[in-house]
Amino acid sequence: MPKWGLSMSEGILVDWLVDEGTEISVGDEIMEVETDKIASAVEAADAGLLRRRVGEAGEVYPVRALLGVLAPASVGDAEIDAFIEAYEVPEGEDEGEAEAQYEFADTVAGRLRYARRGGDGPAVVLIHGFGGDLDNWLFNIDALAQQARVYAFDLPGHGQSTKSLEEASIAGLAGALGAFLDAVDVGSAHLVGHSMGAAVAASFAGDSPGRVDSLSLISAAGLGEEINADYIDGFVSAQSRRELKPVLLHLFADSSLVNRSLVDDLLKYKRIDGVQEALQQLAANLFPGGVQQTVLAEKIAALGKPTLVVWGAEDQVIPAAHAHNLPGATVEIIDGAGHMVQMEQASRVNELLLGNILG
Amino acid sequence: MARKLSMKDAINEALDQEMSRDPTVIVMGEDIVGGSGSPGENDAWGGVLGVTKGLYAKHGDRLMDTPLSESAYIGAAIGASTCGLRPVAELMFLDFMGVCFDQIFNQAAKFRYMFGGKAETPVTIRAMVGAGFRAAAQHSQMLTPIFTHIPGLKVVCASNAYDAKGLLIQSIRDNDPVIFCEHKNLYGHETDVPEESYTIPFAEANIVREGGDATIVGYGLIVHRAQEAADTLAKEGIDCEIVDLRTLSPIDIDSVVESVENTGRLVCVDEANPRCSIAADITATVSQQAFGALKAAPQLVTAPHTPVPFSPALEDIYIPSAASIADAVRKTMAP
Amino acid sequence: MNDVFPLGKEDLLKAYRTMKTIREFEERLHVDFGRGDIPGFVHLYAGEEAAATGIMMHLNDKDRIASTHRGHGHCIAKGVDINAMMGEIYGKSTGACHGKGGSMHIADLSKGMMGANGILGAGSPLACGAALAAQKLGHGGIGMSFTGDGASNQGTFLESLNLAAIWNLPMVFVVENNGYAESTSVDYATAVDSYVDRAAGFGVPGVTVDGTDFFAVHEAAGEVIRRAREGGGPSLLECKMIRFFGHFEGDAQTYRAEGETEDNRSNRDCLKQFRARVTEAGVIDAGALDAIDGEVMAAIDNAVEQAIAAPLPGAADLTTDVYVSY
Amino acid sequence: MRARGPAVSTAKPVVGIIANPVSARDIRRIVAYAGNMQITDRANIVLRLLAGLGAVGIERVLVMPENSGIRQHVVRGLERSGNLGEARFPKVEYLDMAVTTSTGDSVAAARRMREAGVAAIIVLGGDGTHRAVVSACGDIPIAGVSTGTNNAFPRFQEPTTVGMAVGLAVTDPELGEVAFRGNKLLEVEVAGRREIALVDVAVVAERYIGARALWHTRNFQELFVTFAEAEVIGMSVIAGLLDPVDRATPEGRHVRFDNSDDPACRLRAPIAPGVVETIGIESWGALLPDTPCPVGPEQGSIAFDGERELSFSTGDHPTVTLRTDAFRTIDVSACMHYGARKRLLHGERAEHITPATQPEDSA
Repeated sequence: MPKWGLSMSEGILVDWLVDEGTEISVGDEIMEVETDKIASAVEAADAGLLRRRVGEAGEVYPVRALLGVLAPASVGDAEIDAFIEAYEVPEGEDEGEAEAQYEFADTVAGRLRYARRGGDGPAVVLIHGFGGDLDNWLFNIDALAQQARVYAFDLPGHGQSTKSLEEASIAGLAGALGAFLDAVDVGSAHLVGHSMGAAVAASFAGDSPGRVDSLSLISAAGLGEEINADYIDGFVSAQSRRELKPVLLHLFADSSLVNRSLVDDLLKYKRIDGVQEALQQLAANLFPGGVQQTVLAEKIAALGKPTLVVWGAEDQVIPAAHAHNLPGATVEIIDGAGHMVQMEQASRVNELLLGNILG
Repeated sequence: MARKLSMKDAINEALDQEMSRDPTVIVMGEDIVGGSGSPGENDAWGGVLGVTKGLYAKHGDRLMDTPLSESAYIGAAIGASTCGLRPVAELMFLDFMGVCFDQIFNQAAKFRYMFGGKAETPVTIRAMVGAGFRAAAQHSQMLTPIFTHIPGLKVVCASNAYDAKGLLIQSIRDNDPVIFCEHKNLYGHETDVPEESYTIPFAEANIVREGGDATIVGYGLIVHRAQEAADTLAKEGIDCEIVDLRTLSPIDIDSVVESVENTGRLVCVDEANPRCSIAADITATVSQQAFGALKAAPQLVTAPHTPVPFSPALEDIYIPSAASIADAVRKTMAP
Repeated sequence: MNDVFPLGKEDLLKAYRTMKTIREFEERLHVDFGRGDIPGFVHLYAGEEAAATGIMMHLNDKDRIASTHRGHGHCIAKGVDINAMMGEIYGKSTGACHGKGGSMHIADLSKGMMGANGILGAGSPLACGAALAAQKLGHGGIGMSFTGDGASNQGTFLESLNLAAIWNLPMVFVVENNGYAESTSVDYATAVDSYVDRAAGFGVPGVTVDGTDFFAVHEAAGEVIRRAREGGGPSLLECKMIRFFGHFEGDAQTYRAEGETEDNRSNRDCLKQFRARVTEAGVIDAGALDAIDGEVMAAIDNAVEQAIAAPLPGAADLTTDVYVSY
Repeated sequence: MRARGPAVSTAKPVVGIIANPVSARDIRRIVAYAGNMQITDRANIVLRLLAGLGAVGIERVLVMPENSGIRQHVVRGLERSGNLGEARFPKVEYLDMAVTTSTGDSVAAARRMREAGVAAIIVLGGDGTHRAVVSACGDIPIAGVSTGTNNAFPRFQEPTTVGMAVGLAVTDPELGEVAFRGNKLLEVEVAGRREIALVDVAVVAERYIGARALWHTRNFQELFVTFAEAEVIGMSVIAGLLDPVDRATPEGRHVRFDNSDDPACRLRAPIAPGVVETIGIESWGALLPDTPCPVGPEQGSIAFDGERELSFSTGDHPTVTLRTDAFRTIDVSACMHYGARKRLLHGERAEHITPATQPEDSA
């Protein structure tokens, strides 16, 4: 059972997508798994022959539980039975991890929550979008951490960071990004931004090019003027599950991903004192009347930094066409994904990100 | 930042944060400080079960121990609420309403209407409800239906710490009189609770479990019993949806109807006595609004029409059990 | 202020106008109710004007009073608009409460009138709440509750005396003792008919005054109110009153002694006494008082005409103003 | 024990009791922490008086009715005593009169008791109540039990003793001479109206009566007293502290006040319970009997025994006259000592006892 994100401790094996005896290659979707946060297909991390489906559909399994066995045809059934018999769910660092799941940094922009993963390798900072938080990266952070030192943080007004905004603008949030880098003592980093977070990354790069090693812009704001006003207004004004759920459907290509706990978590966030004000200020300043106020395409192009642009082909919030407004960037439009492409097509996105980061 | 908190501590935190945020919030009740005027420790109790413990140290005389004189101090809280304060009055056990009910249902509930919309009565009355505490007939009742019957009152009953904090803050900020019911057997129950202040709007039921076969509706302690029942039933292939009402007046009947339109089966669970209970009320309303969607007769699981008994042997069977809820669901599934 | 009276000429005229307005308001209701023009039932304050007026002369809009079922006099003395009152009593949408309260529930919080009350004794805890708010907010106001000799047997009244005493609330308990709890005599219904004694039992000082003597009430009330305002704590003011009419309109009053009402009207009429005092002392001439009489009568006539002409509430009003939000 | 008094008496003397329920209820409760003799205490005092009267053979007592609770409590007490088979109380009858709950009740009761031929009236109240009774009781002797606020006139004595003393005084024909004392009073005439005071008459500038009780010395003009003791409370103590005069001496005192900023003399006096005021004094002197003394100010109001009662204006010209031997009171102490000497309270066998020392016997 894979571990998606910091809070995942168990998951339901919804169903197998492959039969025993199938030859599997890396990236194949082999099973459907659902957590209290999200449901998604599990892609094979290794290639091989699926000899045994241990996990049963509909059952709940702890993270790292044995769900299936890959082995060459040469290995005998008895051996496999023995392996299954002997398998114990690794204790893992779960307890220790539970402590270390989130940290807080007191910065000039206020108290910011962040997660830090991985040891050596280049510094990577993940910046979520409007109304999001660092859990938007739950399918990415661990994968990137394999080869980099990854930071994901909540922007002011978001997640569990301070809810007060010094300045409700892209530049203001870019300032907070700088403050965060100072606080965690990161001189320069590879910036990965999603949606509004991409504009924040770009704006920061424009102001402090020296602190940015590369830019990865996902479903980015700041590359054109259009943005789905219905989504923004709907997200800001929604007061109940009934109002919020249809709005969130704009985020994914696969609407089944918008489950109850996703909606509930966002409602809980929106109901914290100060959040409503913060979102209203940002929406009013950044996208009044459904028009993006900060378009940075030229500015970014001028920087000449290694720049990756990733988009979900079915993005209903910011048109994928904006991907082409950035000359000189590597552009990847991914089918079967919407605005939250980094969640819907995680492994593909992770692959592209590592490509841009490691050069 | 979210962390595990018991319902008791969540309520304490809600009071603390609202008192810090709004100087007009005062808290009064019997022993809510504890030891006032006594030779020993002040803040000795912090409420009979320690819910308000420690607040006196932070907010001083904005917490007031009252004499055992419910009519006087509940009435005073109500009067003060029409004069610029936002009092939170603790009526230790809701059972004690008998000695101050006039102030609640003839005064607080009616001011706005009687005075042609000129009065606002932002008072919150906190009280413990529910059985299972071995507290016998006069300290264990679930009297919520008596209050939901009264126009002008709002009635809240949280099933967990997160809801308790958000609903209590909402109650204190609300400009109508609110009866905030705390199930004493849930005080120790822990959930993730944000450190920040937050509110949960009234009339929004919480779908604590989604399912397509049957809808179980309840509030307070019962919600946990329903979850046990749903787990059992899931193994039998029966997929239950559980609706936690959270607020009983106003009540989110739409969520219940929506759910029943989806499942076609309704089981209403209520720790109150059966006659004119919340369960009976919901059954009637759903039968009226979604009769066509019903695949089976709605089932009610309530306490019997008796006072709450003392003997643990009796009290344990007085409260609707997970088993009885599961049986009721099975009944609706029977062909 | 002059050396003859504790009040200046203007205040004396104001006091007379208030008492006269209450009297004529009630006398007019007595007639119109008898004619069947007014729905429900009304409890008239006629005969007791000196108490409400002598007390309320010392209050301002920050001071909150909780009244009784016999509240018209308190409303008028506290400054509630008589047109709005009359409209309310007639059940019209122009009423003080848009016709939803009626005679027994007239309120005007902007004037510090927390409401007449149909539940006897219920006002005492509410007024303690007003006093508590004044104490906590420090705005110098006071809370005042009115109870009759009957309602002063309610637990709420006694519990409130205790609460006001232990919290040293800026509170005044006014007991309007007119000798009858509805039809039952104080002598029968009250074990120890001294409300000063009751207050003393809680360590609350009390004073008994002749409630038909404006000057007696005014002086005693001024002192208890000053004390409450300045942190001197709660007091009780017992006014021995005369009720000209029955408990409610239509009450045959057979429980009264032979000629009691006639004697009250001719010998213990607070308005007559007031008029005699100020004119004999030569401070105010009868002409000025007669002029006020005329103006008051005109104002009452106007109030009734307005009330009769005013629209009734519509069906849509039935369900409004139950909650601030729901 | 059988008292001897009644044995020698052929007549069946009747005693009246006037218990004022509204004394000690004025504004001095509020401003001066004045005492608050509760209704139940007053009723118990009446019952103790009755016990004392009954013990010396009084069989019938007339009582003033009121509807402030004393009567209810007394009647309950008598009934309970009867149920317990006790025979300690005389027969109690309430006067048939209208109750107005004002001092008028005390006046009316005193008049009716005189008409009914009572031998004595026992008064419960303060100076004000005694004044009301004296204004109407004529030559009927009175005995006072203090339950008021300003009690310069009545002293507090155990009611049981007062009852016994009065009982003896009215049943033993020889006792009259030692028992009864003559008293001074002040007569005020203003515009043809006559009012009396037992202790003091105070003239103040303001002309409204208000809450009646005098509780501040603003606008004090003049004071007349029948007697002035230094240790009492009320107006008369002012004279008492300047130049005392006892109850027997046939003269009173007259004090003129000075409200200016620098009066001839300043005096600190306890004019009401808890109220000690500094008062400016212009002059003082003796007030001689039967000599009308004009009041100084042109207009103002007059307080009798501490209560503002009437106001006067230009042309009224009030005068104050001291009268001696104006009404009779019963000397409780003298009665009891007489009773002791005469062994009125001794049992049958007392005669045969020869005490170590014979009591002095003048009679």
